[in-house]
Amino acid sequence: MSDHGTTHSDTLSAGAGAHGADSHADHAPHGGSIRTYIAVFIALCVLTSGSFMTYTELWRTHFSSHVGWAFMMAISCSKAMLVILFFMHLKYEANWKYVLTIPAGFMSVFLALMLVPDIGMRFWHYSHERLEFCALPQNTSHAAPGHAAPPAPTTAAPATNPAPEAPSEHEGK
Amino acid sequence: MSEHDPHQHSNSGHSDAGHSDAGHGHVKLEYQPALPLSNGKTIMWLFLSTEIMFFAGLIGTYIVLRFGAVAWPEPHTVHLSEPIGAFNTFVLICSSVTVVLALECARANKAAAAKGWMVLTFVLGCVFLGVKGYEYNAKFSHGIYPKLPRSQIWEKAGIRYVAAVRDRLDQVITEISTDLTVAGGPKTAEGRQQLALDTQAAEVQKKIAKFQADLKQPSDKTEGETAAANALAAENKKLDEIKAQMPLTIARDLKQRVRKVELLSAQQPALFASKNPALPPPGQATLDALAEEIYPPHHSEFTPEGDPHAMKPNPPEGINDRYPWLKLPIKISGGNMWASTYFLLTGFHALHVIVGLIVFAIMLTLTLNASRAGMIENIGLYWHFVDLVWIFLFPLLYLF
Amino acid sequence: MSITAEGFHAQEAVHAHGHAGLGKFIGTYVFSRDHKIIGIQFLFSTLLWFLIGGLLALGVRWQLAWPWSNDMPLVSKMFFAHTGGQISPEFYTMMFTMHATVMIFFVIIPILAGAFGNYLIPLMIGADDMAFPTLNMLSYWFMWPSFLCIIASFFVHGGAAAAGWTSYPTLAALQEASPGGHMGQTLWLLGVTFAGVASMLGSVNYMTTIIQMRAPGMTMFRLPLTIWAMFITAVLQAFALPVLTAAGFMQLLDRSVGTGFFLPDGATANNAPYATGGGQPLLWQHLFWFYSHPAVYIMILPAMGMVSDIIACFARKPIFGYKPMVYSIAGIAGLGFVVWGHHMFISGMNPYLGMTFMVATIMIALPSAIKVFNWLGTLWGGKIQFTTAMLFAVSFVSMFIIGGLSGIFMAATPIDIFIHDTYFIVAHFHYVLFAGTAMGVFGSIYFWFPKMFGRTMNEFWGKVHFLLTFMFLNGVFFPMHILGVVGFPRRLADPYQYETFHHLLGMNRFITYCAIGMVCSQSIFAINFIYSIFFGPVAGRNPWHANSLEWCCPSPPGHGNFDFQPIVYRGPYEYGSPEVQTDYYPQHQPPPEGAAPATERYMDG
Amino acid sequence: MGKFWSFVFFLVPVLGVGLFVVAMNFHSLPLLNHWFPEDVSASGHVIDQLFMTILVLTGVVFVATEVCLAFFLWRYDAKANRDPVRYMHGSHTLEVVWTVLPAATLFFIAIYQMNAWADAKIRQPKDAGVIVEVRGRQFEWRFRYPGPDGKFNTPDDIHWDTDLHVPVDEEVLVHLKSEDVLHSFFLPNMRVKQDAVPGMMIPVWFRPTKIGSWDLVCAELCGWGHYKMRGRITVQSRADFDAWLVEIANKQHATQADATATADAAKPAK
Repeated sequence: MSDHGTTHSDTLSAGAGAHGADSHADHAPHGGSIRTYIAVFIALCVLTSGSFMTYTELWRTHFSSHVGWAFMMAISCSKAMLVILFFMHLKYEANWKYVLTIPAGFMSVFLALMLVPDIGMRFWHYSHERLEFCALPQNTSHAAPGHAAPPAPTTAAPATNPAPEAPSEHEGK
Repeated sequence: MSEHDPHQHSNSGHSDAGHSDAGHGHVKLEYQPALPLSNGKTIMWLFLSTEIMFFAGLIGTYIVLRFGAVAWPEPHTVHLSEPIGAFNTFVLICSSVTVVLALECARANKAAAAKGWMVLTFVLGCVFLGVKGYEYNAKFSHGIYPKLPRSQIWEKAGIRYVAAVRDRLDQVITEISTDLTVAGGPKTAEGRQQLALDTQAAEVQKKIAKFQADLKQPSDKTEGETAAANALAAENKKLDEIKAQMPLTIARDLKQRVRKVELLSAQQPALFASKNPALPPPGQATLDALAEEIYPPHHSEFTPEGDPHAMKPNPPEGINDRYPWLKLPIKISGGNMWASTYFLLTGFHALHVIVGLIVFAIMLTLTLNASRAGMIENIGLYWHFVDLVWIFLFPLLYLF
Repeated sequence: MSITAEGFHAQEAVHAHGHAGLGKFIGTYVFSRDHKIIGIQFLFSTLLWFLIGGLLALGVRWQLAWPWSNDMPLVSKMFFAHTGGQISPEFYTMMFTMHATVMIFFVIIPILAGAFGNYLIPLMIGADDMAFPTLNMLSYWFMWPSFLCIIASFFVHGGAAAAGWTSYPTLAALQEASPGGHMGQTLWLLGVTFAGVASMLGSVNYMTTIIQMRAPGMTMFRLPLTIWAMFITAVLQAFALPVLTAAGFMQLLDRSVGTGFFLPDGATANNAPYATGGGQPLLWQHLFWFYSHPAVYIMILPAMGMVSDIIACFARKPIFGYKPMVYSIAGIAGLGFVVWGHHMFISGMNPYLGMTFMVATIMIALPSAIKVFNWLGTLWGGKIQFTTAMLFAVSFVSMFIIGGLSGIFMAATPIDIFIHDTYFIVAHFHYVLFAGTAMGVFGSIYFWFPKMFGRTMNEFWGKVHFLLTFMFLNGVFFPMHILGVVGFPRRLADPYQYETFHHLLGMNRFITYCAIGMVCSQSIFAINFIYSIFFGPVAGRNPWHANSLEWCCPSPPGHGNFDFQPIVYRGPYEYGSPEVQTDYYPQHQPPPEGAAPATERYMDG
Repeated sequence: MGKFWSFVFFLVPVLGVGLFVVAMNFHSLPLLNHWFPEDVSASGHVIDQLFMTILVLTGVVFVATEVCLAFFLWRYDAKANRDPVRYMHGSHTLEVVWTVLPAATLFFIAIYQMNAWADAKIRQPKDAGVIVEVRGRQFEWRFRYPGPDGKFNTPDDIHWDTDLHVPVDEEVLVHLKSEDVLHSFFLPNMRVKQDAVPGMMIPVWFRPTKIGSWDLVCAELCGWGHYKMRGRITVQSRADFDAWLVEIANKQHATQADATATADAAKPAK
């Protein structure tokens, strides 16, 4: 396909025509040099040890877990960007990279986000029976007004119906 | 799926205006210039975007379940070791570098060097899997895995938990006792071991009896007696050793445990009398004590004022540590959900690693010169993606 | 334009030449890497499954018309002897579960993307085959484990899956909860996963082919709408399907290993031990519909594309608003990703989330409306030829209007409270999927049959088939709206025990009579189809005088498709162009000497 | 033949509208009573009216497009039509018009019904006359009233099954739960439907306005016996309801006493 390197204007992405034709003539090694790879490798190692730092007591004594999460996610994203840009050569590719990667990235984040109000906050709606089974909520302060905060399970007597010795009693007919 | 790619690539790479096999059409067709990519690379990127969605489904599930859960176990409770995870991250990063170096060498037509880097990549991938296997084993050996029927890991110690423990103990006792009496020999490994040990013990006992008889014989109290006495002592010791190994002993111990549970029920009638709502709720402390006896949590709480080195180097052993074959239900808050997501995410990631390794193994049989550069690039893209997934999995699973 | 009469057997002769023997036959017709053979393999397989799915539907209808009757003709004695000839409630749940599964995963999706996608994409864009022929072959053969799983599930202990095609946990995830909950449900999940892998392999291949292998001059905006629809469908599949695959694996693990993704603590059924999962049943619904809502567009977009081609061809007029058509396909696909929650309005989902999903859902009616108006615009001022293909295509438009409009009721959350899970929704999706897609597929079969087999189908019997199908399908599905308004719930083996629905038996009998008629009238199609393959009148290269590229190669096309290098000069809908004498102007036909370059004409200047 | 086929397509709107008109009329044979079941709730008419609004709106579009379609088929039949083909590729004006108009209408519809949705699912009533816990299980409905102390999970809870009793003209707040699989709490006459999800407590509310007895339907597939998971709802006057509650409470205490006695008798034997 690259034989047609001179006319790229008709591609899926309207913008794909913008890149210079000559930069992609043939499969010229358009990756970085070995030196770049080594630099990226070192950066990745440094970043990894950075996120590993959150494991040490020094970090834990100074920062709350939320800060740690944000920090680690930031580090992960930077690492991912490094890998994508240099190892996967996306830095050197034409504009098709946006068409292909942005929708996928967007959709994956969107999926997780849309699940949050329903699944990620679901323990607001736990039934009494379910709370009986699960451990104490770690922080009930999450519960917003308007949503019933889960009742503390230990204060209530066990459900009247289920009996551990005889689950068969549960059977319908 | 990715392993199709390298094969495809050879006849549909950038010289794919037509298909090379002879009988294929009369006309070699030309095409409208499109993306500046080979077909192989195009489909690899498209495939990777489907993979992004696949892992988005899995990781998204983990995130929402985790933050929607009321409790989540500490890494140490579930025997998760951050340094090992960090080491594996390092291994994968290295393999990413080696594969990209293999590509550079192949592009420069340095086939031998390319092959060398490729071998290194393969080895690193295997190391990753090995470490993963070691980690899995650490979980399995402590009974941390999802299991049917769904009673392995419990959120908290409650009356139903006690019931599950008792059910399991009953089951074990029945298994062992039926196993020992069943015609045609025992079915389980424990049973067979038991039988073998029984036979051994019987033989040793016979010997002991003989020695004892010998000793009673009036004889010249010479070396013979001392030797016999020594031999007797040795045999007695052997017997003790055998007995120590005997599952029957364990079963006896088990029965003691069961009795303990029953004693508990006598002391704490409320624990088991769930039907009577008039009684006060069962003492959570008692239940927790029981749960801790079976599977003590491996505390790793860092507190600002506490000494970080207070983390117990040798965490206390519970019944489950001493007798792993008992497979008693254990209590880990949020443990089942943790085990489900952990094994799901790492399992699918490991599957991807295995697929990559298979392709690497195939590649190692080829000469990796410039003509294979496209192929290496494609498998490299896949391998970097696998690395990418791990970059997110490591902090999410180990450090959060 | 030379029209050579090249029959079906000509191709065989080419292949048979010098290579007699079984191995060659298998290589050519069984494990073929030729996209045309694969497309036809998909077509035959899916038509066979269509029959199975239809018969399952008849079983469901029979139970609703004559509940617990023990005198079903033939079937009672053959299959239900152990229950005294009655359909057992267990079997009833299996029937509708498998009807939906078969129709969705084994008929509609593979017949559109697998059969027509495979057959038409390379031909219409001017390629000699798919970009990856072997991958393409694999995508067909990956369907087979899936077929086998589904077939086998009828014969395993406990029977087939019986948790609905949506496979909602905890009913589907707790082995003890349903009779088909043991092996049947597991096989179901495996089958769907395999079908998913097959679709996924297909879709990345289609995208690569469409992006990379277009004939010279075939710009993206000269592609026939069929190809646009196939392209967007492939995008939908590539993005949505992996999520279902992930969810399917999770449910499989819940069932077989004991994880708890979809099982809350304490869930139990039928003496099962308490689940200690900590999971969320609603999570499955989210993940499932994240795929399955885009999947309903996967199930109709290709039909929309093909119908557009057929309508333009037989109205002898350029398609009205080509670009708006393309944009509306893309719009449907884009919006299709953000509306899955409308399947879950009453599922216990966060009601605020319901509101956002409602707005998105109602807005998705917009691109559909634009498409309908454009089809009407295409018909307006044309010279309409009433061929069988055209009749089916027009009926697609007519029926899609009904299906689309009834969707607005469901999208309206307060109304959905009442009509959710009633026959109103059954009517809605059958209007879209059967009266819409299936009619579009029939039309496409009549339209592209000459290209596939070199012969044309009988027009008279085709029209009889159309008339009967059209009448009966409206007889079956239109009254279901009324049932839904009464609140008649779906998936109920015997709704008449409820006082509220007691009087609806008569209407259900009417529906069943029509359903029997509809299934029977398909025999006309079957006979016409098989007869025409062997004895139909031989068709030339371009029997319909159509424009797109597939009509310029022999019928059926040989290996490699084109016997000359096609070069594209214009869009595919230049019917009635003043530039040429004929009323059609094929894409590859060079413009006459000295002619002014073609410009697109619009009503408003 | 063109005329014939256009007539066939013309029949679609005619028969379609005809069927709805006949069904809508309560006393027209043969579709006697083939419309919404009797509305006995305070807010059911909102849903019915919304339905009718959308029915009219979509009905107009339906008839217009279908008639257009049939007319074009009639008018532009190749055999009869002598006019030349209108060679054109579309119209920007028309596209804009038929994008903006439906968009505005659809957006209006979406906004128009938000209030009804909020009333049905979001704005939980504060003045509930009775709170009852409804639990679905394979394959029956179970109900629990909080008893005199007004709290659930206490010894004086009153249990009942299959037939849900509620007082008339008072807001009924249901705590909907499931013990095993998904069920759906569907009261056709109250225009109420809500899935019951294991592990969740979902509030549902309605206000019955008429004394009588109606169906309680399970509307979500819950296994092979889904069809027989049949319940009833009985709406009573407040006095009758209270009397009924006392009656079953007494009955239950008697049975409980029996059960405790039996259990006590059984224990020493063990």
